[in-house]
Amino acid sequence: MQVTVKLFGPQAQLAGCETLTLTLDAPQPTCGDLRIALADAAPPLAPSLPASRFAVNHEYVPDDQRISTDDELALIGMISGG
Amino acid sequence: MQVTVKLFGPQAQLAGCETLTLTLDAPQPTCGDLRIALADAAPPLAPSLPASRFAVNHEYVPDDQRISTDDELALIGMISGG
Amino acid sequence: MQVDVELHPGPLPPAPPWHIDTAGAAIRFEGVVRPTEQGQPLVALDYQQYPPMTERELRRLAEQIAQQHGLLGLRVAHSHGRVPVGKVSFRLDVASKHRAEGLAAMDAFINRLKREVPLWKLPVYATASAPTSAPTHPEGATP
Amino acid sequence: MQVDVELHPGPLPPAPPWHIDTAGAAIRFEGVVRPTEQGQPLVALDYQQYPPMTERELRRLAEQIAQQHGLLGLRVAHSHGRVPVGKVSFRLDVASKHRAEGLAAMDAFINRLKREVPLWKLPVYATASAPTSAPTHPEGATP
Repeated sequence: MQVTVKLFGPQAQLAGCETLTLTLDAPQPTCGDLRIALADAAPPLAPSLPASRFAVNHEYVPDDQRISTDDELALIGMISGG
Repeated sequence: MQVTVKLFGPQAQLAGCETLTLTLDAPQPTCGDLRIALADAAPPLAPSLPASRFAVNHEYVPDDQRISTDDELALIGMISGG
Repeated sequence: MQVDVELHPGPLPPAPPWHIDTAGAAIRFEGVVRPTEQGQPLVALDYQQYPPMTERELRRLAEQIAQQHGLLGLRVAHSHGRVPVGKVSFRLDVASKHRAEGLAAMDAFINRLKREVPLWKLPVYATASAPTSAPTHPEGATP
Repeated sequence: MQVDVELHPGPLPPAPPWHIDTAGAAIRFEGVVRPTEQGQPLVALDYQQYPPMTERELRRLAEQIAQQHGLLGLRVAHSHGRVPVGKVSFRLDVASKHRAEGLAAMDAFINRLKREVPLWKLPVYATASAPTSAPTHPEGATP
């Protein structure tokens, strides 16, 4: 399955782009699969991934959340409001 | 020795006056002597005296502070700023 | 380090924001006279000071807190005299590099204020039978 | 209980004091863009949001904190986009019956904001060689 993940702030800078498109091999991929694939696809993101969360359709989700092809996926990490 | 103590706020209300004049019998009286004499002279003050402090000439002093006849004495208790 | 202390007659007027160069955090606390005291409706609080000790102790506290918490600035104003319900009687401005020391300083300042600074308040109740009452108009003078 | 949330483009304009009837304490925190970031001179911060998730999470947090701490009101505003050094990018107003819960709420809010609300900042350095730089004028256009 091909998915596109939005990136923001320092993570977009590290990856050099605001979206990353990846292919997930698992038949019913989860956000955990996405986390692993992201580290491979964009090694500069790897150090910040363990402390990052995923949002699916604008809601935080756990790593066992299944991904559908029409989900909006976002990596939420290195945040620093206030 | 005759001394006059200024009272403020709720303690002045409890005592019904803004100054109290007392006679201290000790030859070299201290603020500790004054504390005891105050409880006798104005019983409504007694409950608030243990948590009160004395100021001599506008500085907080410990109970072993000697009192001179020309000192300005103030009872500082039941304070509630802020 | 900038420290400013004021005792002000009556309610504190509104004050513009207080920012200090290089400070990342500006925290303001305002104490407002609440409409009841121990369940009884209130019209005002009368604050009493003991000059000049009150201002001196307030300044001593301000300087100690500013130094202990490494603040960039601390400004405090407190009313004396009568402050009606809903009006500001106390304002503390703290400027700090970061937020943590500013919030800690604010908490410490107010705790010590209530124990160390000679300031008293007396409630002014709406009813004449209450323990303290406002100076009233001559009987029958008004509506 | 009054809760108000705003995401504002650019620096936050000055706001009048925010008092709520029956509140005894009004506490305001303002975050100001500091002139250096990790020792390097800064001209601004660029704040990025992820609409509408950012505002939604900010509101969720505001409502939770207001409820948990029994506040009378909580009002928060955060900038998005560019905020120059010395300008306010974040303002939190907390109104509470007494001081203690207001200060605790403020601390909790800011801690959780920094972990839960999707907001990012990128430094805009004064020098062109720095990792991020402001959109510059065409070369040689200005002094």
